[in-house]
Amino acid sequence: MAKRISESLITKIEGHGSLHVDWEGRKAKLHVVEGERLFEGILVGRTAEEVHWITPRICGVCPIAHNLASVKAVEDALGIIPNPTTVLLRRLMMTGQMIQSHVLHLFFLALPDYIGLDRATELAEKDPKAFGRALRLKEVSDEIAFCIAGRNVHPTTTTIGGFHKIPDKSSLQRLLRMLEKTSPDASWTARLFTSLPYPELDADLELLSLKGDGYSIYDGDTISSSRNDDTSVKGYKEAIEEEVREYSTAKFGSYRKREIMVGALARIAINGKGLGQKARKFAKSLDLNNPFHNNLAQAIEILHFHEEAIMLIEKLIEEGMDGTVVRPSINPPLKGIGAVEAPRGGLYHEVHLREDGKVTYANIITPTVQNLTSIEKSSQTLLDSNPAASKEELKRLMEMLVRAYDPCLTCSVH
Amino acid sequence: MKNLYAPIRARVTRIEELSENVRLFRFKKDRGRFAKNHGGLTFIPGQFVMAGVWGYGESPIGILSSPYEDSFMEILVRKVGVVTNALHRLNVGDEMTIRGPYGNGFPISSFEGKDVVMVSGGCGIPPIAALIEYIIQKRERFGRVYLLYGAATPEDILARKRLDTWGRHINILLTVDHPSPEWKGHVGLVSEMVKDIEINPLNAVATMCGPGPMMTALERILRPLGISDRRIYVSLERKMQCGIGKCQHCVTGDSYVCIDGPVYNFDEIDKNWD
Amino acid sequence: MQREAKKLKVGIFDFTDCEGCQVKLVSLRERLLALLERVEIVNWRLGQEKNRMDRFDLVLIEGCPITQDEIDLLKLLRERSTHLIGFGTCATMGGIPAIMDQKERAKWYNKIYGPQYKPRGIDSLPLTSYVKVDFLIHGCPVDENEIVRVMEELLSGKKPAYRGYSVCFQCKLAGNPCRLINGKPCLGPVTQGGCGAICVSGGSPCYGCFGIRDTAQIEGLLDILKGMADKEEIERYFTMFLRYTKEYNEIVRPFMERENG
Amino acid sequence: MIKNYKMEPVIERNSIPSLLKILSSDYSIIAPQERNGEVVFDDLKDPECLVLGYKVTILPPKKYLFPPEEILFTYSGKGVRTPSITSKKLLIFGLSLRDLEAITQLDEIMSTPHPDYFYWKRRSRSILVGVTDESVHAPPGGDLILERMDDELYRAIPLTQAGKKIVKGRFFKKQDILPHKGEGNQVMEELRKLLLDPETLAEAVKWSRAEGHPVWEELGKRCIGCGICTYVCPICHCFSMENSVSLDGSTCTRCRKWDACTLPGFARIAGGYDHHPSQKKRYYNWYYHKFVRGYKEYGKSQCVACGRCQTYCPARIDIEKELLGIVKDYREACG
Ligand SMILES: Cc1cc2nc3c(=O)[nH]c(=O)nc-3n(C[C@H](O)[C@H](O)[C@H](O)COP(=O)(O)OP(=O)(O)OC[C@H]3O[C@@H](n4cnc5c(N)ncnc54)[C@H](O)[C@@H]3O)c2cc1C
Ligand code: SF4
Ligand code: SF4
Ligand code: SF4
Repeated sequence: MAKRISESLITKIEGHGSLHVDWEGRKAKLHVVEGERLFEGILVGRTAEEVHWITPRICGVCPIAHNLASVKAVEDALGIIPNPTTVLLRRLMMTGQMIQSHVLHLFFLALPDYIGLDRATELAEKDPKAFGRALRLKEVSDEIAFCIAGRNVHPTTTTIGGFHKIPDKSSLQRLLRMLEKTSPDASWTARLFTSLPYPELDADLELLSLKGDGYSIYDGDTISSSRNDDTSVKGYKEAIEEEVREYSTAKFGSYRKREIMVGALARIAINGKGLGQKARKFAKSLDLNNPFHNNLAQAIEILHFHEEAIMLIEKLIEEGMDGTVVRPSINPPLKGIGAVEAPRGGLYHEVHLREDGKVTYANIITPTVQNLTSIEKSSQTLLDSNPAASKEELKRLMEMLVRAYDPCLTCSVH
Repeated sequence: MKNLYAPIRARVTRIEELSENVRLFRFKKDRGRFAKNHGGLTFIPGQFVMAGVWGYGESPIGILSSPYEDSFMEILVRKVGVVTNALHRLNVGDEMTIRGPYGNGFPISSFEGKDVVMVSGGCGIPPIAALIEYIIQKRERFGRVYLLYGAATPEDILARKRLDTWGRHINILLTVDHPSPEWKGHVGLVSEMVKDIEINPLNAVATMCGPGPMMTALERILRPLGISDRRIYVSLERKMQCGIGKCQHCVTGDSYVCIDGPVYNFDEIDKNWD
Repeated sequence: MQREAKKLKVGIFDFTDCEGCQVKLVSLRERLLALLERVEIVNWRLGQEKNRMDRFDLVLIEGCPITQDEIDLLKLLRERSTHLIGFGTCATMGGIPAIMDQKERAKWYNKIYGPQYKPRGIDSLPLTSYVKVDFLIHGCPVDENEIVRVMEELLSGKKPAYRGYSVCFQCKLAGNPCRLINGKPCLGPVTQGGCGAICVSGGSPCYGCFGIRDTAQIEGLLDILKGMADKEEIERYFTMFLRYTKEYNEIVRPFMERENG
Repeated sequence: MIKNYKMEPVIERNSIPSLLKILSSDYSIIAPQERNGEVVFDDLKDPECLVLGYKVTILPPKKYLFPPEEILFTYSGKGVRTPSITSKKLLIFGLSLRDLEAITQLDEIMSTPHPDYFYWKRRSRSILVGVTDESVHAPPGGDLILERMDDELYRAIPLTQAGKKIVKGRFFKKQDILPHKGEGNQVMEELRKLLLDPETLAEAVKWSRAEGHPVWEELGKRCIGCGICTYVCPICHCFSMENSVSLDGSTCTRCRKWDACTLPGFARIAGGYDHHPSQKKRYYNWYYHKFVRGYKEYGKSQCVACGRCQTYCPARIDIEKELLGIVKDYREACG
């Protein structure tokens, strides 16, 4: 009979789930017990303008990603091509989103495992300087979100075709000064996470990420696999399948029927050439078959997006900003797909609209759904490759492994 | 110019628990005595202080102690909200805050030479108590003086000891709604005691304080005595934030309860639209 | 000044929701550390490994109790806590999940998960549908300054107070053009202030996530909204966050029915 | 015919930004500017952004003298501390004549019955410069008024020493000017006329209530009690106190915050009894204060017909129209 390794929910991950291991048969299963909110149903009947208001509430850790995926889907449906300022500002929002989410995961959820603490706030006493750096990074990423998106959680300024309100030059300059101050903290983070003792694991990963020009997280149009098996975003629904399992309220995703891992590690594997100068140096130490290295990949991304934010702001200031909101085109297709790389990987929103702008259909595939299958598989590999380890030790390792994927179960059950 | 919103520090020197929700606090100034600004009095009976606790705010509270006393003041506080709860958590020796005294108080000099009827119930005792202390000091200048005091039960009668002392100088008529087995006094409404009062209505003043709808009480208790509305004084209760006539919370029609009141004669109250 | 000598025992729990309010808690940063000097967090699944379930002086609950497990845990927490506080609009009013009512659920389970699926979720209702709640910190998400204000009040032994003013106060301070005057719906006038009018300042409408304020003049607002929006749109505004409020059921719905009839 | 020429100090429109730039070394300059399509008073970082000839700003300049929120004192174990107000002196530029008049009224209100420490700390460190298209007959207050003569030229009317000092600066020259006939700003002209007879206004408002005039029932229904009219009014000045103990328990603060008498809790006392239990009562109280008590206390209505409460009321209540109606009915009824 299956016996739970953790009596209770896995701590320090977003959302509710537990690992169930059948010790005799040596099989691992991930039970997701998050309640269903049925967002795809909630959206039907709402207006196009309400979609990107509602979907960020799928996840408070990556609301900007959901917000922009929705905006993009609706714009696609309405035949809108936003202006260059809008795109730069949205990319800037996304850098804030990435740093926000990664800082939360790395310092508050993951790090305690590696330095023998129960909770991140203990670090405040043990190493106030280090903790101060983490807080500063949190602050600067929150500030990017406040400044561009209107709020650090759940944006208020974005709209279909552009922004309700764009920041003025002086607030961008303020952001720039803040980012210049936190640059050393971002580098320090990459160094710190390079030095951590990650457990060895060869999980033979297939990595999947959106791909476009450079290190694209906002406008990649190809779903690209490390096994050289690419799909256009348009075909996301055929390529990424979702399977319902009786023990989980989250569906389990796969790519062309194979387990894949998405997220920071995958992005670096696929888009690594586009990393910023400083970040690139750290990428060499990544083991692309070890899911534990997703932590390090996130740390490298903090540094990368830090550099990118500075670049984007300089560009915005230099080129000047155009706040026009682009109107829908005549005879739009009324069906659209919006894909972005959320902190945890590819996020797909699809929306169908009626003539009057009401939603008739919505489909959302989140990164964690895609990762769940891989989490189970890697857990299995961990079990299989450590026959001698005690249950206690295995339990600890498996929880660390789950955390390394940075699963967002709230996202996965939307 | 002074920051009139900053209170002074005072120290609690005595606390008496009068009932479950009512406590008497005696406090003194952190330094020095209370100034005798009002012709030898530290305040005019009927005036109030803004009493408070740092960080919790302040509330208008009538002064109970004798206006001749300058080393301490006493207030009676019923626990109803933020500030009054905070006051109730204080212990002897703790610090509290004081501003004031504020308000007009009773027109005490016009009371001289007259009979005085004071009606009070429950928590309405503080301003009346100060008035009684004042009258007792100059007892010979007043005619007949009555205190009609009604409470729900004998336990609800506040300041019993004080009542005994006062009883040596003025007439006190007590009544309760719900007597205990030991209670030997009057049972029933305050209005039923009016028949025991002997005054000259043409040369008398009355003061009223306490719970219940003012008008009905007035109709039942004082109208039968025949005292003119202009010589019936009532202390009004209104929300207050500043206590010095700026914040606008306590206004009633044309007047500010914190400076023009809290004591009004009934004629004035009648004219006010709310 | 009064100060509790012993640290308050606090539990932070999350039911079904987006966890954005807990993210806001972390966004307090230095102020979170200051708070931790005064309280002991004995249970916080998102924040720590070691968690206890004995007794709580204070429990903050984020999210909507959608599953039976959550409803049971809620009842248990009520028994074990002195103060139980709803944290965020999902907990206080049902929030975004409450857009979908129980009837609709069956249909969507079928569409999204297929006919074989055995749902866990029962209904998305606010905490108050199941237990007595001592205070509601509204907001989707909650606001950092409001968290601090309520914590300050609790730590100093006050009963936390709701804001008596409307969103319009901070909306005017922010210098926003008024949506209603420009013919765009807004629930700001009937909504409790304290959020900084952050949505209107960003250009979005206010859907009232901070809860309906005390004695709000809802009919007056409905009269204004009638002039700029049809019934369906008004309905959509009020059901974004407020479907399970007393005011929605007792004032808005009857008003709309009257308008129809 | 003898023309009435007069040598007076003038300044050109084009020189105003430079004047402000120079003054900014001594003062923090506050001036009307555009934000999101509305004109608001704000720190003037770039003098070129100055907006003149605007109709009305959302918040009146009172926010600089009587801020929406301000700390009255803090207390730590060591003692009480009143915050010191010693920032750079303020120069509020571009005030309309009506806003100047409102500040003159606030000056009086904030002196009675005692001077308000915080208001006066700020007020005595500020200089008020009005700019107007109307012709100035009796200056309503302020230190200096610039009256527009034509598109290019403003006549300077210094009213105080501080105003005179500014006019001595190099951007002003003396010139013969024709007395100009101002256009008036056309905001609430009818209410303006009513305000000339505050006694009748007071009587009419009082009468309307006593006679159960239907206007109060109607306004009580329409008013949504959002409080906006009082926040945007340049004379409204109700406030409440907020007390807090800091998170770490070390400091207590009392803060005063704008309140609005049209909000429900305004006259509610502990235990829940409400002295203004309906929106009708609360709304009437607002008029009562402005037109009845205001007149009784200061001999004038607490309104300068700036038009804000009408412009920014989401329920579109128009104080001018309502008062005209009340006064008309009063005159008909009471001859
Ligand atoms: C002139 C006068 C004399 C009074 N004398 C006494 C007395 O001797 N003993 C006594 O127990 N009570 C007295 N009261 C009533 C007392 O002021 C209120 O019970 C008290 O303010 C409630 O404050 P709270 O903070 O506990 O309540 P909350 O409901 O938390 O009120 C918050 C604040 O609102 C204001 N407020 C609320 N209720 C009242 C009220 N009824 N009157 C004025 N302001 C209010 C106060 O500023 C108070 O601090 C008197 C009131 C007035 C006006
Ligand atoms: S936009 Fe909304 S919140 Fe702002 S003033 Fe208008 S009604 Fe109030
Ligand atoms: S503006 Fe409205 S919806 Fe936005 S945070 Fe405030 S109350 Fe909530
Ligand atoms: S018009 Fe309205 S806002 Fe302006 S002064 Fe008069 S009452 Fe105040």
